[in-house]
Amino acid sequence: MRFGVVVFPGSNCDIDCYHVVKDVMNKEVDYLWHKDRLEDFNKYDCIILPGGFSYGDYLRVGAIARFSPVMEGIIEFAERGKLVLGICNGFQVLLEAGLLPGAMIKNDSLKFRCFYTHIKVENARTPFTGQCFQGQVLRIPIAHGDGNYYVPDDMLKELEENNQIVFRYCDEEGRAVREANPNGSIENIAGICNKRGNVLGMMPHPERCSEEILGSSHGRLIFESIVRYLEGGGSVGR
Amino acid sequence: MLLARVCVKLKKSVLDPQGKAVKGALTSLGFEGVNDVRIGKNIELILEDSDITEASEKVRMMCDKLLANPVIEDYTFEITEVQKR
Amino acid sequence: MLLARVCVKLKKSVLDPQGKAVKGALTSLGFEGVNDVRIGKNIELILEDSDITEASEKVRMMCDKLLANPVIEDYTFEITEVQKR
Amino acid sequence: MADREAWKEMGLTEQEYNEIKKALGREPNYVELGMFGVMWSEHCSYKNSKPVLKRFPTDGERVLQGPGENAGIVDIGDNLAVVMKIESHNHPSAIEPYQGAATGVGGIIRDIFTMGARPVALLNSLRFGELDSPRVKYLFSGVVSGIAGYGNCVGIPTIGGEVYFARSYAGNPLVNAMCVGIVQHDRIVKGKACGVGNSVMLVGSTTGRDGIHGASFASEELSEDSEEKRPAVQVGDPFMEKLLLEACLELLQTGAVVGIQDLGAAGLTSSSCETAARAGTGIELDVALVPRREEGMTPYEVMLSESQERMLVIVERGREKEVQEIFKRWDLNAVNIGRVTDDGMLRVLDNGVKVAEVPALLLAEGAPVVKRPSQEPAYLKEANKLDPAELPVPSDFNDVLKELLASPNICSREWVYSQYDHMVRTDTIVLPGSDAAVLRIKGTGKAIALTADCNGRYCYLDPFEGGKAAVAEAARNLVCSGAKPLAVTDCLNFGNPEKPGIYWQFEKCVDGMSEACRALNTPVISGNVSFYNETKGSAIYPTPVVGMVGLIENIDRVTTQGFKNTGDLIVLIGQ
Ligand SMILES: Nc1ncnc2c1ncn2[C@@H]1O[C@H](COP(=O)(O)OP(=O)(O)O)[C@@H](O)[C@H]1O
Repeated sequence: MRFGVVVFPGSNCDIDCYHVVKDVMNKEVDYLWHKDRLEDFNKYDCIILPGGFSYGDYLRVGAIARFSPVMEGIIEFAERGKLVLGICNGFQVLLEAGLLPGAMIKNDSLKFRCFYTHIKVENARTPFTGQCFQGQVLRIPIAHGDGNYYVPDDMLKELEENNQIVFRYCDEEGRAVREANPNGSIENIAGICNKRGNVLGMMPHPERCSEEILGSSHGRLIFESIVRYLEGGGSVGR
Repeated sequence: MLLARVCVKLKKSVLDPQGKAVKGALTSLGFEGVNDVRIGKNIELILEDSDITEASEKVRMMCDKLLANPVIEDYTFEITEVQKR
Repeated sequence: MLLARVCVKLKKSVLDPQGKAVKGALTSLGFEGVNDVRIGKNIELILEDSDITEASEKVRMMCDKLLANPVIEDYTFEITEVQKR
Repeated sequence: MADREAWKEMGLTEQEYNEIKKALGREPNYVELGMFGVMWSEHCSYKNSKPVLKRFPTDGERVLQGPGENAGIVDIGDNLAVVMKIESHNHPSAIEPYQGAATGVGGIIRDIFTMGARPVALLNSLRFGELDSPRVKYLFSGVVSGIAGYGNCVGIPTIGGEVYFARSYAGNPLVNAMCVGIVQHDRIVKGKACGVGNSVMLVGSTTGRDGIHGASFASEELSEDSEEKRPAVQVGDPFMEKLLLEACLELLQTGAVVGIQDLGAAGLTSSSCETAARAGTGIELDVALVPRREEGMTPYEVMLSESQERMLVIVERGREKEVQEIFKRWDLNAVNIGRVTDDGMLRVLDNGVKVAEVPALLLAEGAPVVKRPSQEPAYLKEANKLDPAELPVPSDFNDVLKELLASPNICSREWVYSQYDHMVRTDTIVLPGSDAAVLRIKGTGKAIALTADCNGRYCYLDPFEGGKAAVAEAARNLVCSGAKPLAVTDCLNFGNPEKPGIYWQFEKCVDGMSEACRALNTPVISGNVSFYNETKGSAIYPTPVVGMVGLIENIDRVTTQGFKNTGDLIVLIGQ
């Protein structure tokens, strides 16, 4: 089992994702340089697009990174049903690349916000959430200035119908109330997957809470889900 | 040389948190009768081209590919001739 | 109703990291002859006013006070009449 | 040839001008005068403060690098060391809070990776007027978002700091930024231009007209016409900084680098003369080779530009290509602009034509030290008349407590630190909100604790005791987190040193801090002085900010604020 962590110019959670995969999950992992074209697909089972400020987040978050040479391969990789996880800026890149529907705009507070939030697992049957139970509340931090997720109404309906909303911001009890929404996201959405379920984008940072010493290890459930899924031969449980 | 001025705006259906904040700030500064504020981007490109029609095609492609995100944004642009600078 | 379109730009001598990044991106996307890119803001205000001269005065004050940062930015604006919307 | 009295325009005194003439044996030309103007300003030369700073204890068994380099270094065992430095960006932030604060953060980060260290944490210490004025609110929110905008983008967690509000800072806010890095002992690099014939390369951003004379600007009081005189505002590009940081750390692995220094205040002038002076060599460079952002720049402008995100790298002759290759991979400029010489001169050419030639040592360290008169200020007696015993006893202590908790100087700082990414790099094991932030050091069982503290009001009422208290408070914050305090970096913010009362405050604060540092065995390993923090003749509270690092040998012994279990004993320690 081998992971890849993409390094865009301006990525800064690349080392954190690498650390969790290697030192916490004890799995093989490589950095994937943005200028390289990804040719040897078969080597990887899951590719992570990490957080950070790719290309300074200039123009629009994720907009420039989406054209990196490495992305062509990643799009193909995703089309083949392999696992792609975008965290924070990685999620934004997936949106710009069209691998996930919708777009990100500025937080409604207009401020960068960094703190622990609660999110509720809305779909525990994806490769990324198999180790969670439906409705489970995870304590997991966010750190972003542009996490206000938007989709037009018709696309939102489609997301709901296809069970593509994977996480919603919620309070400690799991209620997706307005006060628990840290950025103004439509319907409190914190993470979504594609129709097929092999591409996940999420704003909160599981790699920042995968070790007890950091204050929460709920993020580890995401990585454990991936590992179990891959160990099980990579069939989506739905 | 040509100067292309691209205006990128959030679509009407998309809430504009920045515009809302600016509207609030203007009102609290005492400006009355501000009905709506929308904030967009203004991108100026200096192009080495000389043919406006060709350049228009090029700028349209730039917008579609990179400068605007069609899910949330609309764009308009105009192209004028400028002195070399 | 009046529509004021305010263009806020970085002063010429001020570094524009965004513009620089976009220029690089356009070039690596294969667009040739892009000499310079500068990114500014485009602010649209819907005003309840009807007198353009008065409104100009007001918009100028808004720019000076809030919309532009005189230390690093310049602005221009134009005002047109619009249908109530 | 210089215009008559051009030296005045450059902020030099007549005496300084005469010294320059004597040392050179001729009239300096305009470019040379400009270089002396910035290098001999207080900001670069410390001419007003040097003798007093000597009073700090700077040695200790763990000190690997004391003051004098870009940052100080203290050993934490396991072949690892902590590199740290704090610096002010007060004046630029008063003019343009967002960019002023952002470029302050950028500058201090470069000071850390210049030493070969990986920056792992940022802190800041902020002072503003009271929050009832719109201008102060604008400054406060602009500074906080500037710090956030830069640090978050570079990917270094901002894990601590302090904010206070008091009238005296209304026209002159304080923005002190601190950066901490980790380095292996054998990977430490210095800002020295060693080895005659080695290449001098300029890497990173292009050069524009920004911030020309910024250093001299920082050495003056803010006045009504500051807005007019102010240099073109420097805009930070944190994305560029992130690339520069990674490229430089990668470059330093190759061993091709002899010395490296960032271009801060006084840009190319300071970096070239300082690296040469430290090594006892000279540098010859050609400004025509410097990549520019604007057309028609003169040699004077290129030498004095304070464009951000640039570094000067001294490279072993013959290995320039390696440097270029690494920088190309990161899409950055790296150009050869000159070489190290043996004649001790900083020689500036413009397309091969000599436009300036002065001894590097004279420029870097020759500023005549000024001994300022010092006298206890008159306000002290008046201010200390108050006898707390005579204050009326409040009728309702609950009300008083509520009022205290609601005060902007005591209430939660979450509004500030929630805008900073304080978790990136996944080492922050005690988040902001506690006494000190704690960072684990992956691969060891250790952690470091960090804090920045100062109480300007105490220093105003009694500079000696206030200076002591700042050090003691920092140490207490570390100890409460389970750490043993190791070393101090300090940022001394004061008013106009030409006033005897201010100079007295300065001396007393330093004496108090020194005494506390000796008692606690926490030597001062780096620091910064910011004078002329005055508006319309009225000075800020003396504010000597103390940044301190402590070591936690066993990561399981980290302690946090807050009661843990019902039934636990509560003990009050101390007098
Ligand atoms: N400017 C700032 N930047 C980052 N963190 C800050 C800042 N100001 C305060 N903090 C954090 O907020 C918490 C409370 O600060 P403060 O009231 O100064 O604490 P204390 O009185 O215990 O020193 C600390 O964790 C501190 O690091």
